[in-house]
Order: sequence, then structure tokens, then C-alpha cells
Amino acid sequence: MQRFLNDPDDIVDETVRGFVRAHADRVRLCDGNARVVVARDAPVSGKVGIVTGGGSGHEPAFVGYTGAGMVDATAIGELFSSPTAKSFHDAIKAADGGAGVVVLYGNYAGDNMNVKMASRMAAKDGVEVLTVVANDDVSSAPPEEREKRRGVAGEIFMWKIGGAKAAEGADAAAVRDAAQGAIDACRSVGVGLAPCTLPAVGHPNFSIEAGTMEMGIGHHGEPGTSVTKLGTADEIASEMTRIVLDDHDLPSGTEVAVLVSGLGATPRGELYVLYDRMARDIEDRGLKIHKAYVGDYFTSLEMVGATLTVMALDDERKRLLAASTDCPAFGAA
Amino acid sequence: MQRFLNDPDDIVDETVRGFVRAHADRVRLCDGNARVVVARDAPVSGKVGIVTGGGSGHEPAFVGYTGAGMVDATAIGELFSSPTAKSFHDAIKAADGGAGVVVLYGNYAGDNMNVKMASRMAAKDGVEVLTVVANDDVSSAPPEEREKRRGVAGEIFMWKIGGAKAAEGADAAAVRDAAQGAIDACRSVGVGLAPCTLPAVGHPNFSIEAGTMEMGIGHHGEPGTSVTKLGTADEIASEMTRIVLDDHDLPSGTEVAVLVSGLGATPRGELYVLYDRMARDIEDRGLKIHKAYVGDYFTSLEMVGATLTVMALDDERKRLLAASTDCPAFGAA
Amino acid sequence: MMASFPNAGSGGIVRDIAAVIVENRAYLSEIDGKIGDGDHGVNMAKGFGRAAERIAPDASLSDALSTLSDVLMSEIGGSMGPLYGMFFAEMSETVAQDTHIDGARFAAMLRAGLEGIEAVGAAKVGDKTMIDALVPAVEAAEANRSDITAQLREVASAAEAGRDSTTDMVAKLGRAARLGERSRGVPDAGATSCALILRNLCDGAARRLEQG
Amino acid sequence: MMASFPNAGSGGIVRDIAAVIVENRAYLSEIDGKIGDGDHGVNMAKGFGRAAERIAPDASLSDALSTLSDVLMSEIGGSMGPLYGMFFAEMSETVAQDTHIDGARFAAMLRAGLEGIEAVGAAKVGDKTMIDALVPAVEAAEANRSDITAQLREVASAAEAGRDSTTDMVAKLGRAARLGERSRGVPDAGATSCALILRNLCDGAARRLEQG
Ligand SMILES: Nc1ncnc2c1ncn2[C@@H]1O[C@H](COP(=O)(O)OP(=O)(O)O)[C@@H](O)[C@H]1O
Ligand SMILES: Nc1ncnc2c1ncn2[C@@H]1O[C@H](COP(=O)(O)OP(=O)(O)O)[C@@H](O)[C@H]1O
Ligand SMILES: [Mg+2]
Ligand SMILES: [Mg+2]
Ligand SMILES: [Mg+2]
Ligand SMILES: [Mg+2]
Repeated sequence: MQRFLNDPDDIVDETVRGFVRAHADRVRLCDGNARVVVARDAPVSGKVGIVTGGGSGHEPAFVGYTGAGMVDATAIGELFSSPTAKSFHDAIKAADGGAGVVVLYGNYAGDNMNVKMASRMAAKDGVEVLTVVANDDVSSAPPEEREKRRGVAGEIFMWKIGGAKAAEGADAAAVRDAAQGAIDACRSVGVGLAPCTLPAVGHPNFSIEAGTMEMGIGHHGEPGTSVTKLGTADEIASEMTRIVLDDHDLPSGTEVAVLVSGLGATPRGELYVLYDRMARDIEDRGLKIHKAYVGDYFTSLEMVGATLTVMALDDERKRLLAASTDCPAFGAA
Repeated sequence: MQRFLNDPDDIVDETVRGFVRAHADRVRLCDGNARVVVARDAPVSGKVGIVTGGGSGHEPAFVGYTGAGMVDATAIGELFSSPTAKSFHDAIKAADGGAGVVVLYGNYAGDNMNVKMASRMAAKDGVEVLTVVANDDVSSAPPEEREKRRGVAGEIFMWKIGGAKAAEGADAAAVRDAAQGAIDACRSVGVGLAPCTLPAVGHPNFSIEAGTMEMGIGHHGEPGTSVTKLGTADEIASEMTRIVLDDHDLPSGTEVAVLVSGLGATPRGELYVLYDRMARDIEDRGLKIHKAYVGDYFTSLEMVGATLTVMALDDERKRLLAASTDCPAFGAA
Repeated sequence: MMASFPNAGSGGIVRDIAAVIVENRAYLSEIDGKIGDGDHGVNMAKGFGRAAERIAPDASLSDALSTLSDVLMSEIGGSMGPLYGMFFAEMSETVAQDTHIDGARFAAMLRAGLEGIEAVGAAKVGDKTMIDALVPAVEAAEANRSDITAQLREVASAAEAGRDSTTDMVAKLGRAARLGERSRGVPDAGATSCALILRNLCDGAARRLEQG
Repeated sequence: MMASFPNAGSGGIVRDIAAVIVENRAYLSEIDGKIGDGDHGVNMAKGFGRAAERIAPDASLSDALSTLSDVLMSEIGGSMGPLYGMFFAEMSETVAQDTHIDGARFAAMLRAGLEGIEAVGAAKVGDKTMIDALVPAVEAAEANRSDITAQLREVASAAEAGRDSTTDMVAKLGRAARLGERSRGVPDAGATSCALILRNLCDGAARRLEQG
């Protein structure tokens, strides 16, 4: 694997530093914690603070969604590892404008534990912390065990809806409810065609035999639910759509937002090839696509693969989705 | 190479179809030519039309820069091949709001010929066509032969500046001059760490031996000016900055816009690692970074590598760069 | 053996040329990939293959050339759209009114094709392009106007010799130009396809001559 | 041979544990990669390696454990930050006032460590986690309170047997859970690092016992 690399131990610090340098018009580093990125205007007095955080290697997630109208402060972990409880705590402090903080994060063992510990620390400071945990990945547990499912690219919609609701001036409970509603309305699936390599490890985590693919792969290369013959783009797109919509079970006529994200090394053109088929399949199931996003929104280092996320909309979510945002990965460039 | 693919012959049509489907709020297909994408509001009566075009495989370029405030109509070619003269001509017609059309394209043999033929066809229709040809790639010819240099990611700045100038209501000559000034103010360099594969060919065009890299590589895998030992990210970033700024020779204190683009399969995090070093080197040369863009802006299928573009700014370019745009790859998401 | 071959019914020559281009798809892309971007074979095969399907079984040579030109210009683009598009368009126009094509008309046809290319491109002999195969071929055609049999033989070999001459050239134009010494050692892709086209055009014409 | 080892000056045991974790960096990542995300060895080695540098040469066991806990919790994060962070924090607090650690205190220390983990995670025996190595180890420690030499031997082997038991388990928690049958056949990464830690803790303590 040929890559741009200095010392593998420094990659996260360098990424964050480069990120903050590039987007200094919109974000800054937290005082005293180089693993927390804060929106330029945060904390906004009287506004509910939005916090997220997660492992590195998913760029532009998580850090790229920090900015006005979206996330106020983001805690950053090692590659594929939850941020420390301390970083979540510092992010909470940085986001707190006196109206409480809502932490919107993904359902992983480390994040659950670190957010819980951080919330306890914040409670001691007298900051009210509410949480919503994303569990949109349908392949990671059966429907009866939704609480076990991982959070994947649906988190972006959760941040967008929660962030916009907070920007409108809603109180903490209402922001939590909007974000919870958003993630409840999301279903995602991922497919992997080639693995990724943690630079410090130097070889791929796992292998995908040539001619096969992992349907249901996780955002860290967690193996899929099935290894099958590599299909055509159309076959893969249809299968992903089927998995998501069979689980979602939306009434005909429902308006949806669709997000197709590459996993890091998939050419953008191929994402559009997938979307072309997915969109027709989604419409064939009687749904109406209100808005689509196709690009590298939530990646896994240089994995070859893609994810599909479908969020059901109602009038409120449509309004919040359209609200202006200004973060590096979503909104004005 | 594992990829999302149906029939390789259909990949461009499918990509364009998926693109237009995903971004139907901002673009549409040209009537009668499925290889021309038109901004929703084009032609704007009385506004100078902006046209570009180029081969496919560079997504989000060229098509993604179609939209309000940027490009009115984009002609699309086969993978790595110029669009037909007919498509350029159709794009010119679609962009023409009665105030003339400026075609802003890259310096490649095919594009030069096809744009020239299209301009002749348009002249017969009575449409005034001016052209600007981008030649920002410093590695593709020595400074004395700037007219031979290829156009690469600097084209994005050329479209942005030209598009914003047209949106302000300037006449064709003024738009041409602004775009020409922008590209004259740009210098770019690319580095390749691993090659890409045209799906119809099925194996990479060229090889890059493990442990080496191609400095000065072109956007289609045109070999670099030198093959050297793969450096650290810092070494590569410094060398790229040196190549660009040695050629650019800007007075100390000049404000610049910087664009770092991945070539398709480079993780976004690594681009920030590169930027972190580049930004410091640029500032060490006495320049001031006014605005930075880091992401996949102009790719080459799944090549591993990156490009650096530096544009010198003046007050006009700063204003035009900040002007609002709404195209899928640049501006509001 | 006749001194000319009929225009009518000779469209099959173009279909045969197309078949050879399609066969050489991988090879043409490979040599383009070495110093260019690897798409030459893909695009040529797409254009020629599509054109072949649209050439009527009994088409004349000039009609077949015209169909080929149209497909290249309006559907393929790239560099080949305008270059070969103009090449075949001018060739087609030159012989459109001829019932038979003799050595003089054959030479005129190739000269017009070359001028078509020169009208859009600006390559000269020695730049390592298709021009290096084409110019010697046109010269051979003009030097052998009076003996079409010899002419067809000479044109084909001149084109191939011209193609071979590109191997040792340093590219001066197009994508490969900045490579300098690194562009040496590989034949030019356009010169290679051009030699294939001319070889098969000549061989096809020779067969039509024999059929009288 | 003594029935207890001193707290003071026993921090070297923690440095030795760290060295072993750093040595096993690649292996721990590899088994995590098979059914998880491959970062276990990387993060463990980073945290333990960093902590080792900060443990004073003459540190007590309780101080060394506290340093290790701090680094894991405040600099490493992941799952290991809170889990091992709490583990070592509770162990450290339990023996902080002890000048000597005998079998009863050793058992109490491990029990507190286990409870620390249980306070943040919710794994049970059989879920294929570090708990499967730790619970039998704590039970062995409690069953052998009166004979610390035997206790140290039994704790280490119970941890290793517990680790081995995870190989054949189907994961019920964490990243590997949805894999079902595909998670069988690989030992759990956390159980493996936990067995390494306990083996080296016991061996280190036994050496301190011998030194009296
Ligand atoms: N100006 C020109 N005149 C004649 N031939 C040219 C010119 N520029 C390029 N060529 C030919 O084009 C060939 C490459 O064609 P192709 O690969 O299809 O297009 P592109 O270079 O746009 O990818 C070269 O091998 C060369 O022979
Ligand atoms: N709730 C839990 N309780 C105890 N151990 C757990 C729990 N969740 C996960 N683990 C342990 O964590 C290990 C993985 O650690 P690591 O790879 O460092 O973190 P992550 O899973 O976040 O990548 C697993 O092998 C398992 O032993
Ligand atoms: Mg992890
Ligand atoms: Mg090309
Ligand atoms: Mg080519
Ligand atoms: Mg792990």
C-alpha cells in the first residue's frame, strides 16, 4: 500500500492540524485539547450545544461536520477508536452555551462508554447532557435488536437535523427528539469490495477474495453478513436498496432523503452509477426522493466500497434538512 | 481491481444519468444530447454563458461544477477523452443567453480541436464564442512553453472566477479576461503513488513500482517528470510546494487560494496531512493563505495521489471566489 | 488486373478496417497507456465498431467513409473524433463523384485526408504522431500514381515504416511531450492505428482490383 | 519465599507488562482485525508504551497502575481507555494504602478491577470479551487467597484458559456480534491482551516474592 504517511503514530494529530488550518474560517482547535475541534462561533449563548465524536479514518466524518448549523464541537479518536472520555467532556464544555448539550454519536462499545463517562463529568460541572445514539446500520443486528445496531452514515442526517433544530432555538429535549427521530427514520447498508489498512498495522485487516464482496460490511471493515460473488453495479445497487427498504418498510408515497457515500477509494463516477440504479429501485417501491447526496461523506480509510442511507422525511425534517449550514463537509465550500 | 461496473461501454452514460438524477434540483440533461449537462437556470437571458467540458473519469469534474454562479453547460466525453465537437456545440447553445459564451477548458489535443470546431459551428449560428484554455500544470512543459502545459485542477478556480464574473453581469470580453487572469494566476502539480485502470482496458495503464512515486504525473496518468523514491508525506508535500512556488515566483505578501485534491483513492485524512505541511511551507515563503480547499475536487478514476494548486489573488478574485455558487461539487451541498 | 477499383460496393473495405481496429483494441490502448492515457484502443474500437454496424452491406467506399467519419465526429470525440473524422470526411468527399478509383484518385484521396487532419491538428513529421505514418504514405501514393498495384503495396509499407520510425522518436506534441527521453522506445499509438488503417485500406483495394 | 510482596518498588512489574503488550502489538491487531477493526494492538501498545515511559524507576505498584490508567483514559480512548482504565484505576486504589500485598489483597485488587470494568461495560462470561479471561482469573485468585504462590500460578493459567475458551465462542457483544458463526475460530483480542496482562502481572509478582 502506497500512501502519504509520516510516522503512523502522528497521523491523527497531523490530520486534525491540517484540517483546522484549512478551515480556520469555520473551525478552531479547543483550548488545551488538540483532539477536539470547535465551530468558530461556538458556544452560542442560549443555544443547545451539539457534540459528536468518533474514531479517525472516516474523513470527512466526524470532524468535517463541525460548523454553524451542524455540530458545535467534535471529539476525535485514534484511527477507528473512540475519543477519550476527556475529549468528549472537553467537547461538551466547548459546545455549552448554557442551554444544555446533546451528544449525537454512533453505537460502538468505546463511544458508549466514553460518552457515558463524559456525561457524568459534565453533570458534575452542572451541564445538562442528553444523548442520542445512532443505530442505522441494518446489517449489524436483526430488527428485534435495533439497539445493538452500529451507527454509520445515517449519523450525518442525525447531525444535520439535530444541528438545524438547535440553530432554530429549540430546547435540549426537542433537539434530542428531533435527532432521535432522524436516526429512527434512517436505515443504512454498506458493501465492501476491497479492505483498508491501518497504517500502523501495515497490511489489511481482512481480505476480500477477488471476485467476491462483503455485503453488510461495517465502517471499520467489520466483516459483512455475507460474502457473495461480486455482482454488477446494478446487482449490487439493487441488493443494497432491497436490504435497506425491506428493513425500513415505509408506506408508499413517503418522501425520502438518500445518501450514497464512497468508503474512500471508490471513484466518484461509480457512486453515480450505483445511485442511478438505486434511485430507480427506490422509486419503484413507491417512494419519492426529495433530496440526494452522492460523494465521500463517511469513509473508511481507503476501503473500496459504498454505503446507502435512506431517511424518511416529514415536513419538519424537510425544513431542517434545507436549513443553511456552513461546515467543511456539508454546505458551502 | 474490484469495482462497481456494469458494461464498461455504458459507464459514462450511467454516471451522467445518475448525476443528473441525484442533482435534478440544480442540473438537467440537454435536450437531444445525453452528453451535455446544463444548469437548471441556464440560459440566463442577458448573462454571458459559461461552458466547459472534458473527458470522464475526473468526477466530480467536470460535470459537478455545473450550476448557478459557475458553469452553465458542460460537455462530457468518454473516459479520459475530449467530448465531441457536437457536444461542445450543444453546450454552447444551451448556455447562450444572448450575451455570448465563454468556453473555459483544459489544454489537451482533443479538447483544443473539438472546441475549435464547436466554436466555428456556433459562429455560424451567430453566437459569439470566446475561449480560455487552462495550462496550470507546471510539470507538463517548461515555463518558456507555458502554452504547451496541460490544464488540471486550476480549471476549478478558472470556472469559479469566470462563472462569478459572468453572474455579476460582466460582458463576454470581461468574463474571458477574468478567467484568463485566474488561470494565469494558477500553478499546479500532481504526484502519483498508484495508477488507475480504464474499466474497458482492465489493467492499469502504467505501473508505479512499490517504493517509488511519479512526481509531475498528469490527470490521466500521463507519466511524471521524474520517478523517485516514495518520500514521507512531509517530503512529498514540501517537494510539491517547492515545484509550484518556484515556478510561480510570487512576491512576498501575496494572498493565495490553495486547492489540494485527491486523485480518487487517497483517503481524505491523508490530504489534510499533506495540507498541514504545504500550508506551513507556503507561509514560510511569505505568502498568505486566504482560503483553502481540501478534498476530491478533480480526480483520475481510482489513482492514488494528489494535486496542489495555488492561485494568486487580488481584490477582484477574492470577491469572485467568495461569491455564492450552487453546483454539486462546490458550494451548498 | 484492373487499373482501378469501383467505388460502389467497396464499403466492405471499411468494415474490414473496422474489424482490424476492434481486434487491436487492447494493443492500441496498451501503447497509448505507456506514454499517454491508454484510451486510444478503447475509443477507436468503439467508434469503428459502431460505424461498421451502420455501413450498409452494399455501401460504396465513399459512403462507408462518410459514415465512419460521422460516428467518430459526433459520437466519439477525443482527439480521434476530429483527426480521423476529418481524415475520412475529406477522403469520402474526394471520391464521392468517382465511379472508379485509380492510382491518381487514390493519391488525391489520401492527400485530401492528410489536409483534413492538418486543418485541425498542427503536427509535423517528427512530432511522434499519426502524421509520421500518414505523410510518407501520401508521398508514396503520389510517387506511384500510374501503377495502382505497386502504389497500394508502397503506401502500406510506407505507413508501416513511418509507424516504426516513431518508436525511436521523442514526442513533441500531445500528452507524451513532456516525457522527453521517457517517450522513446514505444511506437506512437495514433501512428500505429493509422498504419493499420492504411494497410487494410490498401489490401482491401487490392482485392477489389483483382475482382475487377 | 514470602507470603506477600511489597507495593513500593514494584512498579517495574507494570513496565514489564507494557513491554509484553508492545511486543504483541501486531498479533493483537491481527486477531482484532479478523472479527473486529484491527486496532486493538495499535492502541494498547500506544497506551502501555507511553505509560511505561512515565513510570518512575522506583514507582510503587499502585502508582504505576495509576499512571497506566490515566494514560489509557485520557489519551487512548477507544474501548480500552474506559475498560482497562477503570480496571487499573480500581486495582491501584485498592492497594494504594497497602505496604505489602498478600494473597487476600491480590484477590481483592483483581476483584475491584473486574468491578471497575463492569461499571462501564456490560459484558458477561460467554460474550467473547476480556471478561472471559478475567472472571475465571478473579475466581482463581479468590479460591487461592491463602497461598499466594499457588494463587499467582492459578490466576495466570485461569486467564489463559479463559482466553482459549473464547476461540470457540460466537461473539455476542461489540463489533463481532453480528458475525455469528463467522466469529468462531479466533480468540477474542481483549481476552488475549487480558491474559497477557495477568500472566505478566503474576510472573512479576512471583519474582518480587522471591526477592522477598
Ligand atoms: N495535433 C495532432 N495531430 C495529429 N495527431 C495527433 C495530434 N495530437 C495527437 N495526435 C495523435 O493522437 C494520438 C492519441 O490519440 P488518443 O489516445 O485517441 O487521444 P488522446 O490523446 O486525447 O487520449 C497520438 O498517439 C497521436 O498520434
Ligand atoms: N462491554 C465490554 N465489556 C468488556 N470488554 C469489552 C466490551 N466491549 C468490547 N470489549 C472488548 O474490547 C475488545 C476490543 O477492543 P479494541 O479493539 O481496543 O476496541 P474497539 O472494539 O473499540 O476497536 C474486544 O476484543 C473485547 O474483548
Ligand atoms: Mg476500534
Ligand atoms: Mg484521452
Ligand atoms: Mg489517449
Ligand atoms: Mg478494535
